[in-house]
Amino acid sequence: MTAVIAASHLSKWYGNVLGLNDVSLEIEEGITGLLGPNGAGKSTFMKLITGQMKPAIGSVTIRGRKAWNDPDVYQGIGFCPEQDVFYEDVTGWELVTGLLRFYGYSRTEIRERAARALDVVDLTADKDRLIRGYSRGMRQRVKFAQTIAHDPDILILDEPLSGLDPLGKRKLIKLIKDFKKQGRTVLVSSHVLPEIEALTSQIVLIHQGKILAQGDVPFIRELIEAHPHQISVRSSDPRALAARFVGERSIQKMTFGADGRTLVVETHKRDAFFSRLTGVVLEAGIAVEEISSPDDNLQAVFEYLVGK
Amino acid sequence: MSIEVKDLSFRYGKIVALDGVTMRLGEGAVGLLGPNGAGKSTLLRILLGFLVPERGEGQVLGYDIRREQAMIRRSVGYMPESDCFVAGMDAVTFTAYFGELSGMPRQEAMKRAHEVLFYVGLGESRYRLLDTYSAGMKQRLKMAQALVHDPKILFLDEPTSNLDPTGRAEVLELIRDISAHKSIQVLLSSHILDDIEALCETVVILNKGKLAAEGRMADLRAIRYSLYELRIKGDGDAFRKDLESAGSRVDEMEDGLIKVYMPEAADPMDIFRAAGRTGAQLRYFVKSRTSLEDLFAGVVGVD
Amino acid sequence: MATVREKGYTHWEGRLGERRFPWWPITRTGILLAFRKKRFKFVFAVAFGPAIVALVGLYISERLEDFKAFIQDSNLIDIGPKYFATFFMNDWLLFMILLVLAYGAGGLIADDLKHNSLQLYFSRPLGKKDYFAGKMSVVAFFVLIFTALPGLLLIVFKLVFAGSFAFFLQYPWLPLSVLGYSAMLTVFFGFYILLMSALSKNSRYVFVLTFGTYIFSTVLFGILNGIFKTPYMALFSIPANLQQARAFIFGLKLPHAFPAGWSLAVLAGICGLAAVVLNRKIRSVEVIK
Amino acid sequence: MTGANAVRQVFGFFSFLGRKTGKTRVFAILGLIPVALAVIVRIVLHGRSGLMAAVFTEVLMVFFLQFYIVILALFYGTSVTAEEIENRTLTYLITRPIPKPAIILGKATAYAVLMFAMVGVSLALSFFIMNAARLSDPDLYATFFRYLGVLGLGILAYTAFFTFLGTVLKRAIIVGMVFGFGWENVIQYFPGSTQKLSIVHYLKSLLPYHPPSVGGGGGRGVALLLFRLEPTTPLAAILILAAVTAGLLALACWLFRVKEYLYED
Repeated sequence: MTAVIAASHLSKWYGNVLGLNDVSLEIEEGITGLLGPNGAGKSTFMKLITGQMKPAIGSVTIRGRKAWNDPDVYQGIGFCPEQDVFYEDVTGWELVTGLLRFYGYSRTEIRERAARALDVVDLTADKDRLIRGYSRGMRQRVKFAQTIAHDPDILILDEPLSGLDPLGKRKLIKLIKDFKKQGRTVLVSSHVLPEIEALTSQIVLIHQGKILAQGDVPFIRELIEAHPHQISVRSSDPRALAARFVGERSIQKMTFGADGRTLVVETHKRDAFFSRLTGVVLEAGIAVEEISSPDDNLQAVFEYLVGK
Repeated sequence: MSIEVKDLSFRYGKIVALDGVTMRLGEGAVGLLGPNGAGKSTLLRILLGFLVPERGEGQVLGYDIRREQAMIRRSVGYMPESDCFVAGMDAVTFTAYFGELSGMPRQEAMKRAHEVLFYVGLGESRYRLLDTYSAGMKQRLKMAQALVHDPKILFLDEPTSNLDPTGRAEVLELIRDISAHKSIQVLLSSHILDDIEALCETVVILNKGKLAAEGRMADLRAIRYSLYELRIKGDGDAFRKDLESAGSRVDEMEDGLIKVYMPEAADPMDIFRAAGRTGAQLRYFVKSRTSLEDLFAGVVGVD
Repeated sequence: MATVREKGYTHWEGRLGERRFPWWPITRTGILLAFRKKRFKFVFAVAFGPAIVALVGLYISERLEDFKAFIQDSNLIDIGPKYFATFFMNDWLLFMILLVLAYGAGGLIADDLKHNSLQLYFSRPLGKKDYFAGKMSVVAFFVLIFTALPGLLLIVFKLVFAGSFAFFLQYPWLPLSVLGYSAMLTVFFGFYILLMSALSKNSRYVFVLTFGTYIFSTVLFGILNGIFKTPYMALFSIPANLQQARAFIFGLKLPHAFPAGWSLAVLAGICGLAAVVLNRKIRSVEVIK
Repeated sequence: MTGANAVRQVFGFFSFLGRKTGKTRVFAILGLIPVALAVIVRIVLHGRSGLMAAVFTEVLMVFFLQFYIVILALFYGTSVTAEEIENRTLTYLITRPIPKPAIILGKATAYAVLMFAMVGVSLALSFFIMNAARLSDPDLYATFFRYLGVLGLGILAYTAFFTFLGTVLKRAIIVGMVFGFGWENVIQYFPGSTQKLSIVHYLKSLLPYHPPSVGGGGGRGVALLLFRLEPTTPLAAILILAAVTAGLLALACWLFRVKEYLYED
C-alpha cells in the first residue's frame, strides 16, 4: 500500500528542547494508533504533519505534498485538536457552518454538511445552544463534527476520546471504524491505551523523540526479546501442573499467584510451551479454568519499551 | 457502614440531577459510574456538603450530611477532577497549607506533608514550584492534599484522566495500595472502565439521576449460560466440528476469537479434549462474563 | 522487638482540632505569596517612603535651631494634626498603598479562580466567611503596616524628640484619629482589592483594572467638573472621597464643599457592591448547566 | 481556495463572531458615555450653542480621538492574532485550506468595520444631540462627516499597528497600552518634526478648523487638540496614514506566515 503520510529523517526542536529526533516512517491507510509518554514528541509530530510547524531537518508529506504553508492540502485533512478550546460565544451550528466556509462550498451545501456532521455526533438537538453551555462530552463531539464536516479522507485525531463517557467512547470508536471501512486513513493519538486497543492493533510508539516501535501489537510483543512471555494458567491444582512442567526446557520461570490457583509461566518459546500445555493438562486430568497472557497487551508493550 | 443515603434528590433549576437515590456503601473501593450528566458529581458534592439535597437524608461515617458537614469534610479527602494548585507555592507548603485548613496544627501539618508527598512519589520534587509540575505530578499532588489529614474516605473524581500511560499506571497502583491494605475507603468516579475494573469490588451505576445498578462487580457480571472465549493455533475447522459434534454452538469472530456456547451440564475440559484430539494449540481460554462496558451499556439502556 | 517500616501509607495519630481563627493560615500564606513575587520586596520598601519623609520632617522641626539656615518656609514645621493629616493626605502614600496591594494582593482571588483551587478550600471545614476573612486580613496587614504603624510611631517619635508629653496632652485624640483613619482605609481597600481580584482570572488584568478604575474615576471627576462646576462631582473620584473622609476624621477643613457624609456613603456603597459581587462569584461549586 | 475569496470568507466569519463576543458589548457600552455626556450637557447648558460646539470638540473629540478609537483598536487589533494564540483557537483556522495572510487581512478588516460601526453610532448620537439647534445648517453635516472620516482613518491606522504588535509580541496589550496612551499622548505635543512620529498627529492635521497659525494664541479653536499642533497638509497626512496602514498590515501578514506559533502546554 502506498504511504499516505511519509516522514523522512524528520527532526524538530525549539530552543534546546528536543521535539523529534530523526524520525522516518510511513503511515498506510486504515487506523494507526500514535502513543507515547508526555513530552515524547507526539504533539510535535502531529503539528508537523498538519503543517502547523516547519520541520528543522528532513521532511514530512501527506499524499506526497508538504503541509507547511501549502493550504490546499487541508482540503482533504480533518484535524481534531487536543485542547478543549472553542469560540465560546457561538452555537455548535454556527461553529461548524462557520468553519465550512473555507472549503468553497455553496451555502446550501454548507448547511447540508453541517446538519449531517452534527447528526453523526448526536448534537442535532443541541445545535442551537452556545458552546459555552456545552458539557465536556458535547464539546468533544462538536469538535469531532468540525473535523469530519468537509468529508476529509485523512483524519488526524489528538485524544479524540478524552472527556467522553463510556457510551460516547463506544459510539465514537464505532464511527472511526466505519471511517476506516470507507478506506480513509485515521491517525489517532491517545494516552489511554485500552482506547487505542479498541480501535486498532497498528501502533506507532514514540519516546524521547524517536520511533521505538511500529507495527501490529502482538507482532511487536513477539519481537521484544528482553521480556519473556507470561502465560497465566488458573486451575484447581497449579502445583501438580507445575510439577509436570519443571523438566520443560522452554520454561524460564514459574510463579504461583497469591490466590493459590494461578500458575504464571515465563517462556521465550511460546509455541513449544503451548503445544505441550494441552497434552499435559489432559494427561494430568487437572480442571483448567482459564488460560491467558497478562502481558500480551499494549500497556505491557508500552511498559517494556518505555517504562523505567 | 461508611456511606448511607436514602431517597436523595437534587435539582439544578429544572434539570433533575438526582432523583430518589437510596444505597449503602461498605468497605473497600467502590466504583461510581454513569454517562455524563448522570449525577455522579452531584452525588459527590452532596456527600461533601457542597450542595444541600432537596429531599432525602444521608450519613457519611455516621455524620448527617445536612447538619454535620464540617465533621464530614474533616474526615473526607476530596480529589477534584480539574487541575487545581496554588501558583508560586512549592509542594510541601501547598500540602501543609491544606492540612492546616483541615484543622491540623502547623508543625504536624508540615511533618505530615513530607510523609504524604513521599508516599505519592513526589519525594524528590517536593521543593519545586508547582508551576513547573507536569500533569501527572499535579495529579499526584491532588492525591497528597487529599491524604494529608488522614481521611477515612477518599472521594476520587476522574483520578487518571489526562495522564500518560506510565503516570496512569502509577496512580492506579497508588489507589490500589490505599484501598487494599489501609482502612481508607475509596469512592472512585471514572470514565475509564478499565480503571474501575482493576480497582473496585463493588460498583454503583447512575443514570439520569437514578440508581441503575449497585452491587459486587462479580455478581453483576455473572451470566447464566456457560460461554467460553478461545484462541487456538492449528486446524480450526476440525476443532470446530469436534466441539459441535459434542453439542456446543461455536461462533468465530472476525479477529480470530472463537466463542463456544456449551450446554449447562457440559464439562469445560471437553474443549481441551477436543483440542487434544484435533492437535490444536489452545492459547487463550477464558470463561466469558459480560464486560463492564457491555454491563454499563445494558444497564444504561442504550446501544 | 524489630519494627519493619514497610514503604507505604501510614496513618496520622493526631486529632484534628477546631482552631480559634480557622482562616489564619489563609492570611499567613497570602502574605507569604505576596513576598515571593519578584521585585515585591522593592515595592514594599519604597512604600515606606512617605513615612520616612514625615519622620525626617518631624526631626527637623524639633531641631529647628540647627537647621535655621535651610528652612525659610515656616508652615512646614508646625507639628499638629494638620502635619499628621498631611502625612496621610498626600497622594503619594495612597498611590504607594494601591501599588503594593495591586501588585502583591491582586492575585488573592484571581489566582484561586485561575487555578480553580476554590474546591480545595471548600472541601475543608471552611465557610465562605472564613475564606473572605482570611483574604481580607492579608489586605488589612499591608494597609495597616503603611498607615497605622507609621502613624503611631510618628506620634511616639514626636514625644521622644520633644522630650515631653505636651504634644500628647494638647491633642489626646490624635492616636484615635490615626487608628480610625487606618481602619477606614483597611475596610475600603479590603473590599476594593478583593472585588477587583475577583473580577478576572488574570492577576495582570487585575493590576491594570485596579489602577485603571482608580485613575479613571479621577479623570471622570475632572471631566465632569470641567462641564458642571458643582463640587458634588468629586463623589465620582475615589481619591477625592478618601481625602474628604480623612479631613473629616482629622477634624480639618473639608477639601470639597459638601458634607463628608456623602463621601462616606459612596465608600460604603462600593464596599457593599463588592460584598454582593464577591458573594455571588465565590461559590464552592460551579452550577452545572 | 483563491486568496481573495478566502479573505472574504474570513471577513464574514469574524464579522459574525465579532458581534457576538462579550468584548463588543463592553465597548459598545463604553461608546455610550459620550452620548450620555452629550445629553447631560444638552440639558444643563441649553441656549448657549456656541459654547456647546466648543465643549463638544474640546471634550468629546478628545475622548474619541485619544481614548476610544485607541482602546478599541488596541483590544481588537491585538486580538487578531494574540487572542487566537492565547485561547489556542488558532488551530481551527490554520488547518483550513486558506492562506495564512488571509486570516490576518480578513479578521483585521472585519474588526475594523465593527469598530467603525460602534464609533460611527456613538459619534452621530452625541454630535447631533449636541448640535440639535443647528440641524438645518448644511456645513454641520460637512463637519460631522469630516470627523467621521478622521476617526475612520484613525481606526484603520491603529488597527494595523496593533495587529502588527499582536503578531510580534506575546504581551501585546501591555506594550500596546504604553504606545497608545504613553507615546502617542506625549509625542504629539513635541515641537518640530518629532510630533510627526505619532499617528494622532496626522489625524489632528485632518481636523476641520485651525487656529490662526500665530503661535498657539487667539481664536475660538484653541482646543486641547490643536495645542502646539504644526499640521501637515491634509493630502500628505492621508497618504502617510494609508502607507502606515498598508505597510504594517503587510508586515503582519508576512510575519504571521513565517512564524510558528507554539502554545506553551
